[in-house]
Amino acid sequence: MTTSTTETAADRSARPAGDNRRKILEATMKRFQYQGDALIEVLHKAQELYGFLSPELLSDIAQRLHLPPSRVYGVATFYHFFSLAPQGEHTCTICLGTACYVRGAALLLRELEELSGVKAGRTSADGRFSLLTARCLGACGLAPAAVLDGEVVGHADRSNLAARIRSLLGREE
Amino acid sequence: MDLHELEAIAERELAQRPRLRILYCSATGCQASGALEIKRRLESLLAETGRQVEVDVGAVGCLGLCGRGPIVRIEPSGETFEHVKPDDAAEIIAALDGHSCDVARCDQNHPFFTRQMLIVRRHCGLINPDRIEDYIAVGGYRSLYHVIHEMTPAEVINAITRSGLRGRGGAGYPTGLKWATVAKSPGERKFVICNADEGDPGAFMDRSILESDPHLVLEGMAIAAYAVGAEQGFIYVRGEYPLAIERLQKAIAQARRHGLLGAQIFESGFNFRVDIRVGAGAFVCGEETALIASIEGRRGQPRPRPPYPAESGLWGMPTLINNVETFANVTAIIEKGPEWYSSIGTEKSKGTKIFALTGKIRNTGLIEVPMGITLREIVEEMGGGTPDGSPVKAVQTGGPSGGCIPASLFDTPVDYESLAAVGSIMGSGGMVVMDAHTNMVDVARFYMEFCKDESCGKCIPCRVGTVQLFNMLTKLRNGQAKPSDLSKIEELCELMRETSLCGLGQSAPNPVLSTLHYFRHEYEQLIGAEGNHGS
Amino acid sequence: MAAKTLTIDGHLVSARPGETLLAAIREAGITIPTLCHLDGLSDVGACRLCLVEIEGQRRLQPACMTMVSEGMVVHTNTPRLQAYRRQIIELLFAERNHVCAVCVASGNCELQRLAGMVGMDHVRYEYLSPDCPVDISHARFGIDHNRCVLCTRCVRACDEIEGVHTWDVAGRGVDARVITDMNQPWGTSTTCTSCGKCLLACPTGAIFPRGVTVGERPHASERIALIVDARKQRW
Amino acid sequence: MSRLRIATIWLGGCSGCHMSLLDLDEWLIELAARADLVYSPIADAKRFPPNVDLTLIEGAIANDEHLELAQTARRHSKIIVSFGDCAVTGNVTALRNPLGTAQSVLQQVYIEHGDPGGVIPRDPGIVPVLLDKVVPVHQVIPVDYYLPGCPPSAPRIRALLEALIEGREPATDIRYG
Repeated sequence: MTTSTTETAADRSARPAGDNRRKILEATMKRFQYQGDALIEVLHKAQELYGFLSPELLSDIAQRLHLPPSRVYGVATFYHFFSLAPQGEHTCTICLGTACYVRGAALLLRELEELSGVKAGRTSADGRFSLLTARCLGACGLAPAAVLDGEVVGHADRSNLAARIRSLLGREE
Repeated sequence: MDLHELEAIAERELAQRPRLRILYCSATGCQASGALEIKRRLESLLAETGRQVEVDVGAVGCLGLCGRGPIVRIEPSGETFEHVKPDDAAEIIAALDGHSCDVARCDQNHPFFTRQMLIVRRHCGLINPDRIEDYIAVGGYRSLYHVIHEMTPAEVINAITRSGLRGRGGAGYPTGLKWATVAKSPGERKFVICNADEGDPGAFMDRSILESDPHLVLEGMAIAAYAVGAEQGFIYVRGEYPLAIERLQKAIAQARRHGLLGAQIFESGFNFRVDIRVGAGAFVCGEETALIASIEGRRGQPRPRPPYPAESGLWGMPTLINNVETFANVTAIIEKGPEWYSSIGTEKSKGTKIFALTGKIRNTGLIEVPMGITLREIVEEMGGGTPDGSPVKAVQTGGPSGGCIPASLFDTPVDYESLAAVGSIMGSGGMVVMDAHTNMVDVARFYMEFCKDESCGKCIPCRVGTVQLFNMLTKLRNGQAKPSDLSKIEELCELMRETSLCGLGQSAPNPVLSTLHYFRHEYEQLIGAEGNHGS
Repeated sequence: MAAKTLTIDGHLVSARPGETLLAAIREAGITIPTLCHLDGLSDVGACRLCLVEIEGQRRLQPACMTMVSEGMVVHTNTPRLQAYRRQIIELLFAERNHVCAVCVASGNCELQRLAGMVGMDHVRYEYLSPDCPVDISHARFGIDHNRCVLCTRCVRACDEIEGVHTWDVAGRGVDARVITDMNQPWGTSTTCTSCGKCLLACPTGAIFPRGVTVGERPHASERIALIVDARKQRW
Repeated sequence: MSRLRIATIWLGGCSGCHMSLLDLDEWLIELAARADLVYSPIADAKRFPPNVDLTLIEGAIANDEHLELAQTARRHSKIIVSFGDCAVTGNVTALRNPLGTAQSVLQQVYIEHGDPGGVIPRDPGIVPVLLDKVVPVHQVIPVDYYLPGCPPSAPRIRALLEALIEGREPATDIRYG
C-alpha cells in the first residue's frame, strides 16, 4: 500500500526467527472465537504487537475472522488509532484539545515541527521520530499536555519538550 | 459472597488500616507531574526509619485540583499539599508527626472545595482505586446487595425515575425512562453499555471517575442490569485512557473473584458479566448508535433513530446506554433514596454535575457542584478567575457540541434547560474559560476543524458542511470574506442542525452560532474593508 | 392487519403496516428526491434528501427509514425542505469534480436530474476540487472517484445482492472513498465476480462500463479503405 | 421604447455557448430589430461600453483578464447572466483545479508534460496571468440569472432572452452538461 516504509522501520517489522507475535495474535483471535465482532479488539492487539497494520497483516486477519478484506480495511482506516504505516521509534503526541489549545498548543506544535523538521502526523525520514497530534488526552488540568513515548508530559513547553526529545534520540546514538 | 462476608471484608480492612496515612493522587494528571517519584521517596524514607508498617503510603484517586498536582494528603489531620516535589517527602513525614512544614498547602476553605457537593466523587481521594477492599470498606456493593435481595426490578426503575436523574452524557434524557423502556422491550438478550468514550476536548470527568473509583461505576451498571434484565455489559472506553482501562480491568477481575460480578451474584439468580471494549479514536463513537456499531466491530457510523437502542441496540437487542457519570450516581440514589437525591438541584435538573474547569482559569481541575449553581459562582468564586486577574470573556461548555457563553450571562444557573436557552448545552461537563486574548472566530474555527476531522462521512450535510464551514471561517480569519458570507455561514449552520443524521452533525454548528450570536462584532471586524464583492 | 391511514401533503393516504413512508409517498403519486435509497437494497438514511416534516415530531425524518403509522401527518415539500434539498445537492456538487460535460453518465445521471429537480441553478459554496483517482484496472468496469457521491449503493448491492462484499468505504469524513478489497486496483480484486451489480446500482457516472468513454471508442478508420479494397477484389 | 443594449463576453470557455447562440439563426434578426449588440466576441468593439441592459457571460474566471472584464461588465450592466456550464460551475475549464496552484499547473503542462527544455510563457500585459483556482462567475461578481448547459441549446437561450427582453421572470430551466 504505502511505499514510505523506511529501511529502519522495515527492519524492525521483519524480526528474525523466534517471532511469536503471530502466535499471540492467533491466541487473541481464538479467545474471541474468531468472531467478526471482535475485529477492533484484534486490530488493537495486532497494532500493539507489530506497531502498525500492514496490508498483509490485515488480509491475514480478514481471512481468520472470515471477513471481507474491504470491511477490515474500511474499519482500520476509520479509526485514528490504527496506523497503516510504520511509526517512528519514538513518538511525541501533542494534545490539541480545547484546554491545551487555549493554552497555546497549536503554537507549541508549530515550534516542534520547526525544531524536529517533521510535520505533524509524519515520521522522520530515518524512521526514528514521529510527531503526532491527539484530540484531547483528558489531561486538561496540565494543559498544554503531550505524550512522549507513552508518558504524559504536563505543562509542556518548547524548551522542556525539545530537550527531552533530543535526549531520547541522542541516547541511542 | 453474602452480606456478612461483605461486612467482614470492610471490618478487616478498617481494622488493618494504620492510623497514619500518606495518600497521594495517582490519577493521570498527578502521575504526569511526578506523583510516583514522590511515592518512592516517601516509602524509602519511611523504610530507612523502620516505619513502613506504621505509616501507610497509599494511592488514591483524583482529588480534583489537577492544575496544582502532584497532590498529597495526610491522615488523620487531613492536611493536603499541592505542587509537591520529591524533595518534600521528609517535610511531609514531619507534618504527619505534627511538626511544622513548609510545603504549600491547599486551602481547603477555599470556595473551590467548600462550594462542592460530592456524590459521584465522594470516594475520590479517599480510596485506593486498585483495591476492592477499599471500596467495600466505604460501603461499596451494599446497594447492589440491597437491590438484588430487597427490591424488584420495577422498584429500582421507580426509584431512579423518582430521583429525577438525567443522562450526564450531554442530552439529559431522563434515566429512569430509558431504563423503563429497555426493561419493557422484548428481546431474548439485553445489554447494558457504559459509554466511557469521553471525547469532548476539555472534558475529563469520566476519566477521573474511572481512574479513582471504578467499582462505583461497575456497581451502578450491575444495578441497571438487574433493573432492565440484562446479563451482559460492556464498558466502551477511549483508547486514550490507558490508566482507566487498566484500573477497570483490575476492578472487574476483583469483583468477579469476589462474586460481585459473574454468575449468581450475592447467591441470587442474577448474573452479570462486564467486558471492556477499547475505542480506537473516533469522537463520533460517543453517539450511541455509532458506539454500538463499534462494539460490533464495524465502522463507527451512526444510523437514524428510531429505532432507539433501548428497543433495538447491540446485535438488534434492547440495549441500555448510559454515560459513566450517570451510572456513578446510581448507588447514592439507592443508598440514600430518590427523595434525598431529588431534593438537590433545580426543578428539572436534579443532583450534582461534575465539571472540568480548564483554560484561562486560576484553579484548574474537577468540581462537583449541585445543579443550579451559577456560572459566576463556578468561574469567579471556585475557579478564582483568570490567572493574571484580567476579566473572563466567556466560558465554553459542552465541547464541540456546545456554545460560548459570554461573561454578561454568568448569572445563568447551570442546568440542562438554562444552558440550552443561552445557546449552549450541558454536555459532558467541559468548561473552558476564555479571556480577552481568545479570539472567538478562532474558537469557532477550532471546533469546526475538530468536527470536520471527526465527521464519519456518512451523511452529506455533516461530511461536506463541516468542511465548507471550516473553509469559510478560515477565509474569514484571513480577512478574505465578504459581508454576504456571514449569512451563508448561518444558512449552512441551519442546514447542518436540521438535516444531519446524528448529534455530531446536528450540534457541530453550535460553537459557530453561539459565537456569532454573542460576539458578532469579532466576525464583522474580520470582514474585508472592500465591502460588497466586485462592485 | 389493518391498513394505516395517514395524511400526506393534505391528502388522505392508506398504507400497509410496516411500509416505509417513502413507499406511501410514492404510492400517493408524490415525488420526493432520493439518492442513497435504491429499491431492493437496505436503507441507510444517509443522503438526507428524502427528509420530511412529520407533525408532532421535532426533527425531520428520512422517509426511506420511517415506518408509516396511523394518523401521521406528513409534509413532503415545504419551502424549508426545498431549501435544504437544494443546499444538499449544492454541497454534493461542490464536494468532488462533477463535470457533466465530460461524463459518461450525462443524460442518465441521478445527480444531474436531482440538480434540476431541486432547482439548483448554481452552487454557492466553494468547489473543493479534490484530486481523485480513476481506476480502470478492471477489464469490464471503471471507477472515477471524481463522480462518486458516497451513497454506498454499490457497497450494499455487492454485499446484499451478489453476496460478495468486494466494496466498502475506507477513511472518514470528506476523505472517505469506496474501495475494493484492500484498497487495491479493482482489476486485482480477488473477491469481485465481475457481476456488474455495482454498475447497475451507481446513480452517477462513478462506476461505468469500459469502452464508453471518448478515448476508449473503437476507432479504426483505416479499415474503411480495407473494406473498399476487399470489395474491389471480389468484383 | 429605446432599444436594448446587449453584450456577450467570452471568458474561460470554448465559445461553444456563443456557437449555440448563433444557432438561433433567423431569430437573431428578430432580436436585432429590438436590441443592439454593443459588445461581443462576434462584434467589433474594443472596450466594454457603459449602460448595458443585459450581458451574457460565457466561460469561467481563469485569469486576471477574465476577472477584470467580469468586474467591468458588472459595473456597466443591469443584468448579468451566467451563460453555460463554464460560467455557472467552472466546468471543463475548472478541471485544472485538482492539479494545484497556477504555478503547479504551468509546471506540469509546460515542463513536465511539455517539450523537452520547455519554458513557462511569461509576458506581463500580453499573456494574462492565471489565477490559482478557476472559479465560476458568481464567485467574483453578483450574477442575476443562470443558464447552465454545455452548451445551452438555442431554444433555451431564446426562452431566457425573450423573457428578459420582455421584462418577465424567466422560467427555471436547469440542465447541466
